[in-house]
Amino acid sequence: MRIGVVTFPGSLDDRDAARAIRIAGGEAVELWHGDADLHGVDAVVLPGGFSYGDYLRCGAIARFAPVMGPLVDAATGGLPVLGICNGFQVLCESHLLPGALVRNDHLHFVCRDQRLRIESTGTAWTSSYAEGQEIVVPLKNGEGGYVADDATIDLLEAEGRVVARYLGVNPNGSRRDIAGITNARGNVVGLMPHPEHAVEALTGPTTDGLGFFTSILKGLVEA
Amino acid sequence: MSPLTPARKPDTVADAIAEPDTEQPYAELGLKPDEYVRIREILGRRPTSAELAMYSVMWSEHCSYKSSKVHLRQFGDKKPETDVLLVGIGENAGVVDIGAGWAVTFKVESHNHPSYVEPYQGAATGIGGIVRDILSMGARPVAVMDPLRFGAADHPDTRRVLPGVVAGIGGYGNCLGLPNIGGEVVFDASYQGNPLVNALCIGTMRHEDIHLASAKGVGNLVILYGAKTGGDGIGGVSVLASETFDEGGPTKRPAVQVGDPFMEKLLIECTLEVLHAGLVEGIQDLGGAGISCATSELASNGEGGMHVRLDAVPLRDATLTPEEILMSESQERMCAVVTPEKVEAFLAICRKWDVTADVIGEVTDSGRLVIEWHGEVIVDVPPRTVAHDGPVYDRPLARPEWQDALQAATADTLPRPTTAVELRDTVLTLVGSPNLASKTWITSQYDRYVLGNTVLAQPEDAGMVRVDEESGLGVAVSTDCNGRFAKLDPYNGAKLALAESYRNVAATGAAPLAVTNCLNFGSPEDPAVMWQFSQAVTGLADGCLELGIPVTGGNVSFYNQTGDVAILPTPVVGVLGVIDDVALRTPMAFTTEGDVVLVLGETRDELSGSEWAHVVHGHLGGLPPTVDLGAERALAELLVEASRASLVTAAHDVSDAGIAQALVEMAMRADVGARVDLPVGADPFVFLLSESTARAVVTVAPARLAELELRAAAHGVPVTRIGAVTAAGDDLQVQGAWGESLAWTLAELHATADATLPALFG
Amino acid sequence: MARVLVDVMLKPEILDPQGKAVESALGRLGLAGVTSVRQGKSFALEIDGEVDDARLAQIHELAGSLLSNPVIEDYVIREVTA
Amino acid sequence: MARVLVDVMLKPEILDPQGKAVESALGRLGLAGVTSVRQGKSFALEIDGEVDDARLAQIHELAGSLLSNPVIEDYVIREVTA
Ligand SMILES: Nc1ncnc2c1ncn2[C@@H]1O[C@H](COP(=O)(O)OP(=O)(O)O)[C@@H](O)[C@H]1O
Ligand SMILES: [Mg+2]
Repeated sequence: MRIGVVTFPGSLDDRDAARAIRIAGGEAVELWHGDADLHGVDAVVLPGGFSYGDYLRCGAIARFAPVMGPLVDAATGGLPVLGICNGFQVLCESHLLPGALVRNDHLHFVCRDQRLRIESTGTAWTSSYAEGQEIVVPLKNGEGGYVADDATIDLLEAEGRVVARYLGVNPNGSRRDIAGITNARGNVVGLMPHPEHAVEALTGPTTDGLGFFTSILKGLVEA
Repeated sequence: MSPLTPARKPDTVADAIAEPDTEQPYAELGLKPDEYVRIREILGRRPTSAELAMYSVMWSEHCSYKSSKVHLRQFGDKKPETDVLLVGIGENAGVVDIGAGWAVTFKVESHNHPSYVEPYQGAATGIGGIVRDILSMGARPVAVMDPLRFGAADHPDTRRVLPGVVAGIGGYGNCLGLPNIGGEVVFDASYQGNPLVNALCIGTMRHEDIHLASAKGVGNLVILYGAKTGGDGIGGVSVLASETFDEGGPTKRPAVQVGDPFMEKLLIECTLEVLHAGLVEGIQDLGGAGISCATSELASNGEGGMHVRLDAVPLRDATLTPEEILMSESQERMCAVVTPEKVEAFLAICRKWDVTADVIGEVTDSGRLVIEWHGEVIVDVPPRTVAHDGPVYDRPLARPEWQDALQAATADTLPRPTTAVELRDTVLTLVGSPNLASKTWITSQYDRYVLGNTVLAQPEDAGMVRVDEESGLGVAVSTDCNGRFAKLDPYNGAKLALAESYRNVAATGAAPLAVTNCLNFGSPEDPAVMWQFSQAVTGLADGCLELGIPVTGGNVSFYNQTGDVAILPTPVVGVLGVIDDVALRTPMAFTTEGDVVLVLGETRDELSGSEWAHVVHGHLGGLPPTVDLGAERALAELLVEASRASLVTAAHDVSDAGIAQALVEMAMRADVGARVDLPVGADPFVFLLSESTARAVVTVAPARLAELELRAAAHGVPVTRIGAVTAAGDDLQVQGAWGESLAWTLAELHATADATLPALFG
Repeated sequence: MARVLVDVMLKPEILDPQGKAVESALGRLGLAGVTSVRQGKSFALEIDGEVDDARLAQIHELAGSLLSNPVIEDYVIREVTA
Repeated sequence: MARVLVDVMLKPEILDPQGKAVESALGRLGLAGVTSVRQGKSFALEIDGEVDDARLAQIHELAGSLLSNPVIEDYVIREVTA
């Protein structure tokens, strides 16, 4: 199974996403922002980082990168896409996911081991978790507050499209403790915390994050 | 703007010959009259204003080390027998062999004065500068650390400086994608008008990837790449770091340098790609003194000559004069020497990364650094005289007359707790005091996970990163300095800083290998400060010789004082250790109920200069704890051996606030309690709060206790069994304090330790 | 040589933590009666040649997509000077 | 009920990484001839009662200290409306 990892100028967790894919048993394929070609990958991860320095707005400039053209089309057509942190911001800026991510309510960058509840196992990236499963993965962001109008959020809740919720502290002021969401089809997932940093006992707080990558691989095999 | 004539027509070498008597603003540029005279002697004429600009920044204290050179020599003279040093002092950073073909480079630098003027940008560009130093050795930067010192925690100006500095370090380092794996946060009134912002970076590379800053090969081209040159920070670091602040704050306010971490990230990836493609003969970062430094250092380290067309330098501000271009400290710039046939490939890679790059000159063997400005020669100098043959001062030193009185006023007479209740409250007071309280409010603003190789990070004794993902080979680094000890006795204070850093690295299971340092002191023009400096350098050099680990590089920061009041002498020492398999690292947390808790090392009645004397009595006097580097070495060998054999389940070094604070931190780390029985005959207060050196607290499974005691005996390390780890959530109990027992709940320890910084800065 | 000023503001219904922080700081520093503070961004563009209707339309397009995120922000082109 | 608008801009000689990023993005997106972009902040203050000279002096004081960082930024009070 070939899973692409896009590198934008300023992407930082791209190597880590690739490592997580390999540990989960997949083949990681480097995709370059300036290359408008997905090279036939079976799924794509938009990694964390500060694309274009996150100047202006996080993800605002990356959204216009050449690779995003084919990516948006493919995602609309059902290609599984996981946006982590900066990747989540890119997905929102590209309107593949509703809402937006704004400055943390406390105005500080925050890096912490975050408890989450998996709210939906119906997506391409969460199928190997149990409904309601609690996990701990790193969270690190300065603009991670999820916002959208009430109608949008109610719809997300109603359709079970809230993928993960913060437990304990809400680290950034996200509305309704939302840590991740998915599109109607469940192939595109945006997540503020970093599962790719919880795949090895030695370097992560847990290995709870591995499930996102085993989910997609399992799904692709079955598909 | 700079006091330099912004004349349309530049001051050429021809002018300098034709008009020998032109008045020159050398004093405004920080040059002393005799230094100006020497420049005239070197050139046999007056310098052009461009030459004057170059000499003034390169001969500044920061760039020339004119006051420290004569002392720093000891690091070379007393270098221990070692085969780990691949590149020594004198390059941008030293390089150490960690085996299996891997090399590590690490270095700490100061950005103290810029961070006082503009905390966010000052600290941010401090990170940027040290990262480029590491990059210029050919290494991939893999982690940063930030030893910080501020004035009184509750002083209003600390509220201005600290949050800005922390946000700047995080803002730059996080955006760069470098994990922050440790540092220091120390509060002391002496830093009020002069906070210390030191930044350390670690880089890794294969042996064959090591590069040096030299312009080899006549006819090779000099390429300047990265950010465009602007008017920011003209003479910034060099001038700012080379003068004292008066009560009113900085006297000179050069345009502050603003960092662009995104550009630096591109610079890193672009630089590593051109290096690995074999396109580079020599490379140099642009830091203090900008183009003046890069061109003169590259030239004098290579064929000896260089011809530069300054008008080829891409500018952000077209109105800059040539003098300003030479002095500008615009960030995120690098300089590379490339053979003509490889230039196109080099530029192509820069285009891929969207990095501006221009050929600005070529290497010659003329022995001269010649700089043209639109066809006219404005600089023609022997590059060595700019880069290396600056003035050298053997400044007068004098042991301060107050030193004896200070050492006589020991802490022995201070009232000590005499009941279990008093002792319990004293420990709690210390746990919540700013220097010991949890630093999470600060460190949670730093990304410690990025790159996915962080094995240990704050609050562990040392940061540890995996270097080789296959073999698990890794390195650990710690930085330490107790400025109060250094004030009481600068010679032993420096040794104590080394000992603590060395012990912290060993506690994680890494074998100490090499040393870097950042020597933060007051004005070298004050004989008392110069005495402190020479004592500290001698102590550190002697200590490194005794421990058998070489100094690989470092940095000196003088003029850290307000008016004529100097900061505590602060020789920050960084020790790097290597561990064959990071899976064997030793963390600090209590984890397993039933594990035996042991103290390694000997506890004496040593409380002068201690955290207790400082926090409870506001007292500083006496002599610091005795240094016993032999004992430190034995302890370190035992700790490393224990980790190799997976013998201990936890280890934590004992320093500030002694065994009490060590136990508290080990319990709070994973919220697991312990029951401790004070050794019979031991004074409860001394046992818990003395700061005797060469000690650590470890835990071991009962089944392996005998083995540990055997190995300890073999190394001659005293072992004291003091208790056992209890269950998750249990209290920390201490029994046998004057017949009574005391306990702290984890909840109250957290409430006390975690509340302090948020209350002050949140 | 034209100059275009674009202001970007958070939509009124979107929470503005920075504005809130400034608001309370102003209060602490003794500025009485501040009932609300909103923080926005401004962009000053220097453009060669003149900004005709086509150019202006293009700038509107970009102000509404790149310079601002319509989900949370509104923009106005405050000023166009030749 | 008065409204005060304060604009904060980086000093001209100070590097503006954000503006630089926007500048190149605008270029990539086909807006020709952009020679420079500077990004600034704006603050919209709602204040009870009227802004007399004393009040205005106070606001100037705060604009020059809290709202802007005089070491790297300049401010202007663009508008005061009752
Ligand atoms: N305290 C010190 N101990 C050992 N080496 C030092 C010390 N201070 C400076 N050096 C060495 O002197 C050389 C020049 O220092 P520095 O000017 O800080 O380097 P750079 O110009 O790359 O920042 C470097 O090799 C540095 O390691
Ligand atoms: Mg250097």
